[in-house]
Amino acid sequence: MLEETKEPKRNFESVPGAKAVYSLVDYVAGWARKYSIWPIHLVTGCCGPEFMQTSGSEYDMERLGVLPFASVRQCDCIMVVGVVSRKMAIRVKYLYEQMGEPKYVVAVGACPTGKGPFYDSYAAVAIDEYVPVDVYIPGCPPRPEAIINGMMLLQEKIRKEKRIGVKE
Amino acid sequence: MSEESLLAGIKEAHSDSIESAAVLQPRCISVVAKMDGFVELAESMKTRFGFTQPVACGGVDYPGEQRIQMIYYAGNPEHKVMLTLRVNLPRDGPRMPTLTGVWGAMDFHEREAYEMFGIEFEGHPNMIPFLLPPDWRGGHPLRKDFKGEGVTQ
Amino acid sequence: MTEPIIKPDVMRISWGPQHPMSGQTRILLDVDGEKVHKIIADLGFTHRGIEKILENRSFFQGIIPIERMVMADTTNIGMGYVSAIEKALNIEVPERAKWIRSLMCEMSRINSHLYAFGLQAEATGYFPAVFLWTTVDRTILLDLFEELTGARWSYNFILPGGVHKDFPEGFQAKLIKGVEYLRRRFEDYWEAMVENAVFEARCNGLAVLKPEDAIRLGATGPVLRGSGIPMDTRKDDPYAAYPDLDFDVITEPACDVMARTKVRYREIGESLKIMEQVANEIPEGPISTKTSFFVRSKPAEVMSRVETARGELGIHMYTEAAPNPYRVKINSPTLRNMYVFERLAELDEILMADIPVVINSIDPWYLDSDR
Amino acid sequence: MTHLGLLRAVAANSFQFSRTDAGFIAEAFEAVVSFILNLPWIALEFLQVNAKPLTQVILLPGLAFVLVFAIIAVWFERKFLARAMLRVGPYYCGKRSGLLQVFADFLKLFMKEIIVPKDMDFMFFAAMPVLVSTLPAMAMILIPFDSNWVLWDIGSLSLPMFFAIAGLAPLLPIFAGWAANNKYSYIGAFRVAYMYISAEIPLVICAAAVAIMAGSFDLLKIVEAQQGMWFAVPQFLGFAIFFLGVIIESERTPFDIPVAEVELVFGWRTEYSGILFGFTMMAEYVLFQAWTLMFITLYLGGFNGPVLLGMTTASHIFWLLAKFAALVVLIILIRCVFPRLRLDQMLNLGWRTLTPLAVLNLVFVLALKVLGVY
Repeated sequence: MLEETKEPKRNFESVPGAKAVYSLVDYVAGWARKYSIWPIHLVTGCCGPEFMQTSGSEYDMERLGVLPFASVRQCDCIMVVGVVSRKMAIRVKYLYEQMGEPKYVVAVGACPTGKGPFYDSYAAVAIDEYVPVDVYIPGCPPRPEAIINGMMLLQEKIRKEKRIGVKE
Repeated sequence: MSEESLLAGIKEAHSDSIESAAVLQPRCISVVAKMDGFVELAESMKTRFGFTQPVACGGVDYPGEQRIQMIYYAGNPEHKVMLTLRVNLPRDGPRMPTLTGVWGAMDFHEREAYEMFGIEFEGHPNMIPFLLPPDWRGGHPLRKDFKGEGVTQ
Repeated sequence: MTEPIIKPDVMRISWGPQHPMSGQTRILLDVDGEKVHKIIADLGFTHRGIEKILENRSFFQGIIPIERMVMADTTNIGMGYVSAIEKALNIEVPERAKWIRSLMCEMSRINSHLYAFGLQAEATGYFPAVFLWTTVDRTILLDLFEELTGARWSYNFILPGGVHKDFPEGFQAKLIKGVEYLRRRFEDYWEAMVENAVFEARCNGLAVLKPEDAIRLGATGPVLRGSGIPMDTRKDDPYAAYPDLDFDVITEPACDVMARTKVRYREIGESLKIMEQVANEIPEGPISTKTSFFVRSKPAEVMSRVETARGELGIHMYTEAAPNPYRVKINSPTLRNMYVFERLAELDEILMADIPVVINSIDPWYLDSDR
Repeated sequence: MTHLGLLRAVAANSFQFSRTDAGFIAEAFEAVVSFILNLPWIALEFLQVNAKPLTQVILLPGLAFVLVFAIIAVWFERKFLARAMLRVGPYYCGKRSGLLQVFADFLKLFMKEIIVPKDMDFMFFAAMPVLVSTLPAMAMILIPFDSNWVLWDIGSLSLPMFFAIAGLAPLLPIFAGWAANNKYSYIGAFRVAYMYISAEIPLVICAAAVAIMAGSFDLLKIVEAQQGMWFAVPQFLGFAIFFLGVIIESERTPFDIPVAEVELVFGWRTEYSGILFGFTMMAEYVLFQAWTLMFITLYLGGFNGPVLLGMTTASHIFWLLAKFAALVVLIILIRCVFPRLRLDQMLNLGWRTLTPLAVLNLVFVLALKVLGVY
């Protein structure tokens, strides 16, 4: 059985003003991490072109500080774009394990969420069987507005975290 | 009609190694071959009748008739005619000689047919898993009796 | 799983499936310093079993998964499947529907070639300008598509018997405006990319595929035409309204990466020409013959070939007395071109730095090759 | 007793602490008290003596210059490239300007996990990004910003010293690529080795030509020699070669072969995570800064320019920074319009084109010198 994780004691909470300092630090940390989500270059399936349009000129995800990166070591977020086969799902899991904490997963499209139009396929899987997913974005493919909305939901989620990397 | 004349030529030259031959539709001919001398027939198709451009190959499963039909697709760049060269294999343990010696590009497609139908190609140079995961244990997906999902470890 | 390394002093590098330029495939490269000795393609990372899925769906339902084979080029793929169904069920298509289909196929082709063009620019390290310009220019086409069909990428618009809807009000004028805008933009592309000195230095004389090798290895589409062989299914086995339309088959004699890029570039020009012709000369009439959603077929065997942006797509369909096809064999163009790519290291000297350029010159779409 | 006296007393008696020496203890106590009481005066004295070097270390060629340049350059590059791509670039971070984007990225990198893969030489691995971003900054202290604003004035050794320090910089990526134990890093490291050697030799020959023309290895004298005419005019060839060399040395786009994203993921930087990666990104800009300043000093008249408002030093610094800003914009613009060269093409350029041309330039300068034009 898993032990219940306890909040570590904060020793200086009785000191006057400590709460204000804590909340300021939390605010700055949340702000910095919110505006600096680096997803990895990984297109698993067919929502790729729409993802390209979203990071392209008309919708421009870099406005939100979302900057796709090449190597998984520097990234914060996997955007699972499109259908995931069994062969790919293992790779997604590897990548998730190679990524530094704190890390997030966004499932873009109907296929990684729940197989979508390939519901009766023998090879497609839903990605949440392999890695924990933070945000699901529906659609086949989702419109760029939907993808940006999903990223903003992830930003809110990151900002509201009590401590770095500890999800609610 | 170039496909008619091509077909007539093929029939005349290989009457003993062909079961039947027909024009499927305009610019597409169908030749059903016997298992004996299949490689020689394919070689002759390539060198003599100009089907130099390999396209693909794949199978069709007929569980009722207990056979799998293996189909090779090749194109004739001169007459713009597509050849479907077929051969019938038994459904239990289908084996046939590889055609990678004739059309090298059939490499990928034969590997796929091996996974999807379980057809063994004798003499194939590089028979490694192609589309399915290397630890696939679920059977051959394109056979008609394949049900459900494959099991992977 | 894969063959052992034979030569000494050779390092095997796994390139993909997570790599900035690899897409959804894995390529094993045997490199000695910068020189690539051998390329081994490991496909199947997006295998969904579309051929099996199609056996379990009705004819109309099958259009949805098969259009997901190539997202940037959905109409051409859907066109192949639908024309196979029409041949199997003996459905006549009205003339106006044929013209609308041709229009959509060409718009889809431009869409896809823009994608290839942008990735080619990115592969040479020319990330900033051209790659993102293509996304801007694609919005013109996507807006036109959205107005016509209601969707941005996958339309399910070409249905057995015709097309779903007629042109909306004032669509032709918008079409001509879009064509004029794109013409102007493509002059910019030519200056910024094809005539760029560094781009020329990177692409000229790289990965030469001689015509006889192109035929022998089964290349198709722009790869084949980039080797100087004028084969195009739109001319060889015409479908839709292509017999009535005036366009040329583009070939380039140079056989290298630059030739393939130029073929795509000039094919976009031909597609724009076709779009203009359709906007001006489309005949009046009905847009579809009524076909029941639950149509059943008779036993038949048909073969339909269409020219997609990546090359010739063949759909070999067996039907029996049932609402769904018995077997659909999809001969996908990318799989044929991937074999060419695997052999290119033997035909010409390729360096490690050229791998992304060469692989994007065949314009691979792994969802297409894996099915 | 001054603080120096205290130190002397402590040093003299530190070995004899076991002995109870009441006199010593009283003396030491007195010294400590007087030191604490005099601390403000000591600090003031220190500042009075070292005011200029301190300002220089903290402000101009030093810390603030490096950091502020990195922040502004990253922001400007992202915004500028975004314009070239018909995009907006960073926008919401920092009141719709994107200015705070760099802060957000760096703060986040500080909070990320640093991953240590197995079988890796960690100390070596972790030291390299820090060194690679500080070494070029060290080279920058030799650049004269005005005739009396040189942090480390070593006279006629300054030009060779710059090349000695900046020439060390390429060694570090090689070590880093080896320590990371990754194939991509390894290839990237070897590309660094090939590329820098082929670029450094023409650069040194060009610098030698400049030194001959100025008649001194002293950077200050080189700048003074350009008061009438910038060396870019008589030595146009050298100017062009050095400009290419600056782009090569700072790994900017047509020559960013070692970190080619589409081929090698990130080259020698692939395995770095968290703030270590932040340092490697910083290194790119510091290197860029050092070589661009050197380029201006050698060819574009250094700090020379018309004196504004009667403030000689301030206007000299202004002119140097203005030239620097213009060059930075130019080099970032180049990133928008050129793809990347291949390694063999780059080596051909370095060995077969730039080196012979640099020698030609040297011969030309010698001829000018012999004919007495200069």
